[in-house]
Amino acid sequence: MKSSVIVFPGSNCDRDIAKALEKMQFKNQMVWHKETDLPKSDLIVIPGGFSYGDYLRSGAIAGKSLIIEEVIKAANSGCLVLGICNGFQILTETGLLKGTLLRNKNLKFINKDINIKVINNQTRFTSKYKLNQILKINIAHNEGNYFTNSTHLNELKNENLIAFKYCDEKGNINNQSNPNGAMDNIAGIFNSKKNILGMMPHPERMVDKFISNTDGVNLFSSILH
Amino acid sequence: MEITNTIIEKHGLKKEEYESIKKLLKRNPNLLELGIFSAMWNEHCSYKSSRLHLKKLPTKGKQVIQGPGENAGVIDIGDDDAIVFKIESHNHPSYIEPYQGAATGVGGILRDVFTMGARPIALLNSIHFGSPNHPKTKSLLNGVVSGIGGYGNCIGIPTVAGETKFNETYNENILVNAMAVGHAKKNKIFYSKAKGVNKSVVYVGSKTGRDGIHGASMASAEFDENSEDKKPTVQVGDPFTEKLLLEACLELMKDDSIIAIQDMGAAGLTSSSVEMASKGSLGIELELDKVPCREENMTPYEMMLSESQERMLIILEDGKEDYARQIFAKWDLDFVIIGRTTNTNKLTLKFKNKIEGEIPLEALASKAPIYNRKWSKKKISRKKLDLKKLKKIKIEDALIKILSSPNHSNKSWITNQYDQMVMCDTAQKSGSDAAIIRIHDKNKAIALSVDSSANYCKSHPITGGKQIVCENWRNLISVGSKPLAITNCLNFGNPENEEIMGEFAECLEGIKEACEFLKFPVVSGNVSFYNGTNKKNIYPTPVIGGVGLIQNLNKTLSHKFKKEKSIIVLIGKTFGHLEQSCFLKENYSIIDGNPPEINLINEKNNGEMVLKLIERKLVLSAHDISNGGLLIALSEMSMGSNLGIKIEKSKKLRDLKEYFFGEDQGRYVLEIDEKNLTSVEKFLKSGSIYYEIIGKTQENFFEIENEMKIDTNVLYKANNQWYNNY
Amino acid sequence: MKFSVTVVLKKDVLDPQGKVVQNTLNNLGMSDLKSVRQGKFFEIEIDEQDQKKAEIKVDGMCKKLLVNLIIEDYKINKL
Amino acid sequence: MKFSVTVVLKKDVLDPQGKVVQNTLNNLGMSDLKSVRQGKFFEIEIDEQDQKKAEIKVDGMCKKLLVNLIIEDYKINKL
Ligand SMILES: Nc1ncnc2c1ncn2[C@@H]1O[C@H](COP(=O)(O)OP(=O)(O)O)[C@@H](O)[C@H]1O
Ligand SMILES: [Mg+2]
Repeated sequence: MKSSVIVFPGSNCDRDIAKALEKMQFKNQMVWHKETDLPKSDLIVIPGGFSYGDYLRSGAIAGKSLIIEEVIKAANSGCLVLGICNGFQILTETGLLKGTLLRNKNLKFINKDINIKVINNQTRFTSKYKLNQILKINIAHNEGNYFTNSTHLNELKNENLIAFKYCDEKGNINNQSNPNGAMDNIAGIFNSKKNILGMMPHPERMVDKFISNTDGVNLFSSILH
Repeated sequence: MEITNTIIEKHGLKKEEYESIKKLLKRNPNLLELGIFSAMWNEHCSYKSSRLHLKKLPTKGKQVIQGPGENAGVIDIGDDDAIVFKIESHNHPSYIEPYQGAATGVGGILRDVFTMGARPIALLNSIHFGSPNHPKTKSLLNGVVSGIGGYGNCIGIPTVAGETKFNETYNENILVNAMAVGHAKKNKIFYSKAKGVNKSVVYVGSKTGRDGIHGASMASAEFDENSEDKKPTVQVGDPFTEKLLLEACLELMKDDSIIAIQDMGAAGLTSSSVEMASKGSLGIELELDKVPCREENMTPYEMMLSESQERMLIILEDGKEDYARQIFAKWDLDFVIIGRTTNTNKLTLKFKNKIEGEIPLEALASKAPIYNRKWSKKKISRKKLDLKKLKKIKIEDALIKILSSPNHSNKSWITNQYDQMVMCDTAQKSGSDAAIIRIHDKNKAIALSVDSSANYCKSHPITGGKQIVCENWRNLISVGSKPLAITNCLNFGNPENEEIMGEFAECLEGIKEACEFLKFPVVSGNVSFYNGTNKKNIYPTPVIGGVGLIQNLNKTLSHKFKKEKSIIVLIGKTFGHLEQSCFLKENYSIIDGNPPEINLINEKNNGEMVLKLIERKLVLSAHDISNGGLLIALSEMSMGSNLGIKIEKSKKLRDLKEYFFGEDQGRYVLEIDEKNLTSVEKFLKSGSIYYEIIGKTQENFFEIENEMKIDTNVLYKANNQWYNNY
Repeated sequence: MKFSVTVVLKKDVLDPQGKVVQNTLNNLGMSDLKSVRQGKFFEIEIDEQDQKKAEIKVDGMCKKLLVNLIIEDYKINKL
Repeated sequence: MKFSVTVVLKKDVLDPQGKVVQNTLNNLGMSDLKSVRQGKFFEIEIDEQDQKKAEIKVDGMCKKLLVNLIIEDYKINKL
């Protein structure tokens, strides 16, 4: 399978995701943001980091870059798009995903391993996970506090578009297990066609037992199959 | 403009120094030249008070590729890999504006590392604050922590270890020391020495603004009531631009276009151009009209002394200009040829086709003043503290008291604000004896730790100096690494004060002895004097940053207990030294007496033995014993798991508090699988290592036979509340 | 010509920053405080003498980049 | 009573945010743009009828929390 990782000035998880993709046997290429055509790919990844320093709103400026037009075209024609962390923020800025990511409720950057629950495993991104499976995944962000309007929230629920929710070790989804204040503990969502996934946790950090655990592996192997 | 006494004083220069400037120039300097002298001759850049002492440090070893004298030290870690690292202080700026001060401190030290061709792979920090009750402490702590995180997180380099301490001595003068560690290919190290005449001198990075003018002089003076006036010199960090600069520099370094490269740190364009040219015994000529400026109408004086961040100076090979320019354009960075190297041995500054300043380089560098400042030996009290009259306290209560104190509380409130995982090579994060960072795409790793002990150094500078080196060494050993080399940041008070200078000389003597004995050379460092306000100086606070090598990632260790029923072995002799201990400090508010002695022979033997046992996979977990003594070390191994320990009270125990809280040096706790005990004991005996078997791990309870038994959760809770309630 | 642009979150959007600021101020003893909302402020200078035209340009900048219209409202003022 | 507070970086202080915004707007083809500086904006409502007193209170909030006086300037306006 062919994948492309879009690199913006200030992206800093681009190398990490590339490494994970290669480990999972994707044929990966890095695509610089100034490029105007996108190599043909089955998967486009917008990686984490601080594109343009996140100085205006996280993801805002990257959302206006040349390459993003191509990403939008590809997404509309059904290509899989995965946005992780800053990538998720960028996807909401482009409108490919609805809602937005506000400052964490404690106004601090948060880096730790948290638990998330698989809410929908009937998608091309999550099929290798069990429904309600609890994963331990690293988060690292300032703005991960997902917010959307009530119409869209209902749509997310009714159409089963929530991918992951923050929970505790036992799977309880509540305020205590919500690290950043996200609405309904939402950690990741799909678009209505379910070919776009945006998520705050970093699956690429969880593919190597020497470094962490391997809870992220099945995300990539789901995509492969 | 006439150079008056007030102007000279404002530039931090002494009368005699001004006289030498006139002699060296054979005329009066103009204001621009005076500014340049003041920048180069201040303590921060010239090391005039410390140089004679620093010379004594051991800096050689077969692992050393580059010792002190470059932007950072470089060591060999086998194959074609090298590690580049250095620590630096940003104390004064962080006190004035904690967020930006700390952030730019991180930015500055990162540039020192990537200028040498290394990709930064880890950040560490040592931060010291005043008493938690001091009205400023809380906001300083918040600002510094978010500044460190703000910069490191944005640029995408994991912050993996550090230390945070509170002590009244820092009430008016906090310490913020940042260390950066990078990885380079051995044959691709870049240096700052210029070579060749008429080569292009290129300015890259951010534009120059009026920020930070005279920052280096600020770092070389005491604070007083008027320090507030110095506020306009605050610099704002721009980690996004630094990320671009990092990537652009590394891209250009793939090829061999660069003759020499130097970041613009303290004293900006002045020190970078002077250093490159003087190291190469060349001259340098700059056309200041070409310097990219952020503000209108900037003067040569402002351009030369600005400390705007995220800038570099590069000397390029002939004909490489366009190639290099393209790379910087790709990263949206300024790239301007602002001058040439010359054979005049002078710094020549042109502006609007006029020579505005010309100074022989040796006057700025080799002929800068060096002082052999007076220093006096510390008077050491020989009297033992009388501890017999102390009110009795239960071991359990003393333990909880220490674990819940600000200095010992779990630091995750801080470390959760740092991205520790980005780059995906962090095999062990902060909270352990040493962080472990894998060498990308390889199975080997380095271990990293920073350490200091201001109370020890204050009461007995020589022992304190030795102790911090040894503690650092023990931390590196405990995770299974072979200690290779250190960097050091020497935070002291006013060097013009004999006692302070004595603390400096003696701490350095201690560092030297320990480094020599352990073959643990110093490859880089930084000196920060004048830490104090109105004649109140901080305690001597040298900080050691050490790097160790792990050949095989399979053989690393954490300090957490792994399973029940394993045997707990205490390595090293316990004498029960309580003077200067946490036990006395936290329970009785006594900070007195001498620190525990350092026996370098034991230190070395014990450490090498522990490392050998770890390498043979005979150890399940290991932890060095430092502040707080044995019981604290054991609790740290237990907390966060449901595994505790049952300590069998041996008859030998004279005094429980001495045994459990004494801070005798050179000791480790090892968790050994029962089945390996015989082979471990064999090794220990063959090496004549003193050891005691003190008990076994067990589920759920932390217990000393017939003395205390508490739920391991109680320890955890005690240890995890302070920051969250502060 | 110089303009200021103020950007604030829409009424129904949660404002975590404003909330924390408000709590902190309350804790600092400022009890009369009723509400705080935090937003952004821009000072924009453009090379255009005609005020109408200039305003249209600034408005374009807001719509294109400065403001996330889904969650934010904005106001332009001539300085 | 309602006030607005605008906070901007002092004149000579680097404004990395404004710089990036300005570059982006230029790249988006807004060539007349001369400069952008980015700051903060607060909308504060307090329970105090006397305008003088209210202003003093808001000023206190600025000094105590909202503004970093070392690098920022601020302005208070009644809304
Ligand atoms: N305490 C020290 N021990 C060893 N070397 C030191 C020490 N302090 C400074 N040095 C060395 O002196 C040189 C100049 O240091 P410094 O002026 O801090 O560098 P920079 O210009 O990069 O800020 C560096 O090579 C540094 O490693
Ligand atoms: Mg340097």
